[in-house]
Amino acid sequence: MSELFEPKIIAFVCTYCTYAGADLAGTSRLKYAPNVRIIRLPCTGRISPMFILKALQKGADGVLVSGCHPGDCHFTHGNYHARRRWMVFRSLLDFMGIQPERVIFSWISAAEGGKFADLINTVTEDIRKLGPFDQYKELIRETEAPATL
Amino acid sequence: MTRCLFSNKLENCVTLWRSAGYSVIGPVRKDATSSYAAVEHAADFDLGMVLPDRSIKELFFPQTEPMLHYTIKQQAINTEEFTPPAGKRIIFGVRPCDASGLSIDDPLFGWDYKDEYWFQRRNESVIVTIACTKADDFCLCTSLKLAPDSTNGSDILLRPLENNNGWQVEELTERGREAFSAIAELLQEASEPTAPLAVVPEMFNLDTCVAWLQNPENFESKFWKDISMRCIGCGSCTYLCPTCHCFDIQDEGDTYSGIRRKNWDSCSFALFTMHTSGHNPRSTQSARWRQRIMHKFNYFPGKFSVNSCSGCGRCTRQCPVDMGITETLQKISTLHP
Amino acid sequence: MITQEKYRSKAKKLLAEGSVKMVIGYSPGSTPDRRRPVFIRSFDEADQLVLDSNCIANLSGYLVSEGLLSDEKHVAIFLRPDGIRSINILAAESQLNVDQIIIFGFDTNGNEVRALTGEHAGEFSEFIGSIKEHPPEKSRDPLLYQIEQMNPQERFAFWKDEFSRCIKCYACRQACPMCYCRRCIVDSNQPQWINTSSHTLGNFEWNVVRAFHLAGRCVGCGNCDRACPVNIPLRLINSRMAEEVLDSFDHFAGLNPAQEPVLASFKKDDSETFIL
Amino acid sequence: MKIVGRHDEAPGVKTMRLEFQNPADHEEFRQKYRTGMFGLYGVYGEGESTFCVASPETRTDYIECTFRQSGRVTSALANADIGDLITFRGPYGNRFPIETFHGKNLLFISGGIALPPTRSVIWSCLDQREKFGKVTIIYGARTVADLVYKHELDEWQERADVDLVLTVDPGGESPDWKNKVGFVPTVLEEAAPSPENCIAVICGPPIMIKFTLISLKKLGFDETNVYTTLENRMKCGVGKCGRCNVGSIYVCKEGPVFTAAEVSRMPAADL
Repeated sequence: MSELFEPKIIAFVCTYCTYAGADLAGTSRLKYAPNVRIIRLPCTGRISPMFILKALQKGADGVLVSGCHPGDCHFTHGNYHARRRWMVFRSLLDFMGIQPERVIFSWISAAEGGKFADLINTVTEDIRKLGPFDQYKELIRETEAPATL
Repeated sequence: MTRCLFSNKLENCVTLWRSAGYSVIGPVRKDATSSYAAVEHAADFDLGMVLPDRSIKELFFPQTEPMLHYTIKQQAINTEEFTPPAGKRIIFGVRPCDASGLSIDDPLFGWDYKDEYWFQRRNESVIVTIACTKADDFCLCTSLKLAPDSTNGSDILLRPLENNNGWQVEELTERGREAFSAIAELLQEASEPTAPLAVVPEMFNLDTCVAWLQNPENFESKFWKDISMRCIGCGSCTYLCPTCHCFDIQDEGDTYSGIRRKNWDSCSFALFTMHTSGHNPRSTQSARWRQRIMHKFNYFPGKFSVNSCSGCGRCTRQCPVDMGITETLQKISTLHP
Repeated sequence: MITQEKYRSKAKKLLAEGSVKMVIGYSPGSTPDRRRPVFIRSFDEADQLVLDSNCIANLSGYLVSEGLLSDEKHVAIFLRPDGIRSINILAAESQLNVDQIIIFGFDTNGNEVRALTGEHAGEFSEFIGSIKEHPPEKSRDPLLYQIEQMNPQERFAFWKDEFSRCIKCYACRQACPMCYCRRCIVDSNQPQWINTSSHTLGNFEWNVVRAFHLAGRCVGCGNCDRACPVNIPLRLINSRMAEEVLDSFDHFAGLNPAQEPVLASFKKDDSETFIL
Repeated sequence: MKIVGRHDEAPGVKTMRLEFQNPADHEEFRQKYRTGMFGLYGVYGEGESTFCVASPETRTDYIECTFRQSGRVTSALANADIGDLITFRGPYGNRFPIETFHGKNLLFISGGIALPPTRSVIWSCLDQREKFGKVTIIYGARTVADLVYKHELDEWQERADVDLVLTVDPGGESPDWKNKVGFVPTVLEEAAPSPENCIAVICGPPIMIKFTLISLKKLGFDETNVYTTLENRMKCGVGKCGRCNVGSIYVCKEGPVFTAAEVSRMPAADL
């Protein structure tokens, strides 16, 4: 039996809500899967689909995008714009054959440390079940450039 | 009586060549396009088409290829240069224009610094050309002083037989002779007549055009603006052209390891010549189209004594706005020199 | 023929009286069934104009060529309904001023060509609205259904195969009236978001990015699809995205010159079923 | 190559001193390098960038290069520290035929970030000062801050055997600016150096070269005594990739140094 597959997941989070939520999870000593690398951004509105593609290009097995609940955006409506963008981008990825389970979107507020820990655990388990993103990694191998995450 | 290769022996040829260590490549139609690609069986060849959509250039000068790999550890940089995979290959069913395209680019890749990638592949490839019996509205080899049975760049020329059941074999080079000695047992002496060659009308008088292009006064002619007004500046004419050879060098990787690649590039792109300062020597599409024409029919021959166009017509055939070398030179040939 | 004559004489009239500086239309191409874009600047050239069912290309991209409209003079242009939608989007994105554009609208049905009523972009809004409500039958590509039937792995394999032959000539981008950026994302290298090399990954990334940038903006004119020298079915991706914005946000690109771009606007009650 | 020194010249402009790591490469460079040649400086993962070797042919223990940080490669170079390794390919291209300048007066005209190639020639000549006649340097930049090699400018200003004229574009002067204000061609015409037995070397942005050539003509300079460098965008450096073409000339092979006579035969609009 081969070793348990440990997925590499990149999380793009907004600094005001989800990052603070992650902080809360940490200070509350909640345990969650160590597979996620968090990248903090000012707002979900700043999270360009380019980021998601770049994460995949560098060998991520899954990408998590998370920010403030609707109505809570520090910049009033950054997350509303992001929501539309994700809707379209998600269906584009789906149409291209990238399972929607690999690119996950969520709202997590600064108070939701527990939700953050749970979500990370669920997402990690889901992607573990899906297995490594071999089809994409095959493309990366062809380029002969390294995928270093 | 001449030596002939009959179509029904082609499968045996492919088998023999493959067992003699050649990989066999030929015109293949796959999905919605056609190109020169590796085959395992003669049945995979599509020898009926006028010309594959993609030119033979990519077998010698791929659209992207590694130049070197690098790894960086602390204070040491290690690089490993890429060498193209070695291996003899036979490219069967090449069109004379594509073969000529290769010989046109030889001096460019060979002057001063010798491009090993190009020449290694050239030396390991046997070009088996089939003379054309079919042409379409876009073919213009005759206008370039070439012909449907030109031998430039070919190692073997095959002339189709009248009954469309085989070809007369004309060995042109030692490399070709060697490749065909592997299938000597399959060749037969026969006296069947060859099929008439394709009729390719001459679209313009090349000498008139060249004279016009060489006149420095015409460099700033209004003609260039008018002709290129509808050019949208995509690179498809240059990318499908068997002789266009511009490239770009790009790094992919990070601070620890990665690869340096050589990619096709095109003089049609605005960024091709853009300086760091923002100054662009060829800042308009008309300047870029002028460069392409001038380069092919004035500058390149000035340097290497051969026009950088083999008359395949791909530039016009696939142009999204129906431009191309034919139209431009046709119009030039009607202007006063 | 009647439509062609009608527009020829209209072009002559407008050019002669100086109310437009140029007419962008079609002229005969290098083969009988090809048409090439032509720029008519004086009335005696107007007889070069042809109009028939072979006039397919969406010419609206020429309107945003550098400097063409900056003198505030008027330009007339032959446009199909999708071309009119394109200039509506360009106007909505502040790329041009529709008042400067005289539309020679036409549509084809088989070999038949008919003129569309109207001259300015705004006058076609109702007509375009009717296309939204009643899309022409059989307009959905059968391949779309096939792709939707596939599982993700098969879909990925399908696109990988298609994109593996992309040569990154950027004909899709250059032919597209919506791709007017002075510097395309793929030409920006600080940071280099997507690979410029034409290996399958680079091709995949390029096509995904372009499709995303066209989501909610593509009118399905097919310029990219026809321009692709290696015949990648780009229309499928773009029309899938158009369906997505229509289903999710009831957005039909290019309804009128004042329409808000779909990804630059939002509603508080947009669907978010996919968000955890 | 190892970076052994680096300092800021002007906003965004840096000079780096590089030393060879491999003695064989160094020897080859010593043999080949003549002033006017250029190299491709690179950082793996980012790419290569072309600029001249700013150090003179009389000082080949090291290479100095000066560049403006603007793109992907130059940013990576600018971020490199002393002790870091970068790559160098070259020297490529042709040279200024300095030995034919012996016994003649020299006029150097330069603008902005184009002083580095001129400086290579200037030092090559000043290091064997006795072989040349009068040396005049006219150097202009957009603003006082944009002048590069400020310490060397001071040195030249103090030398009795060098005539240095500094200028900045109108509006670019600082309150304590004591030198000239005006565009290089104008300042050149004011200075009116004699074309008699004089070689002129011009480096600058294309627009400056264009107008300076006109001014030189006015002053009576013969086109064959005027040298300039055309530094086009380059990638391969070996006459293949096609982007440095001006007419049938591959600037990377047959240039970058040309006489004004040669330049006048090139299709002007492509410069």
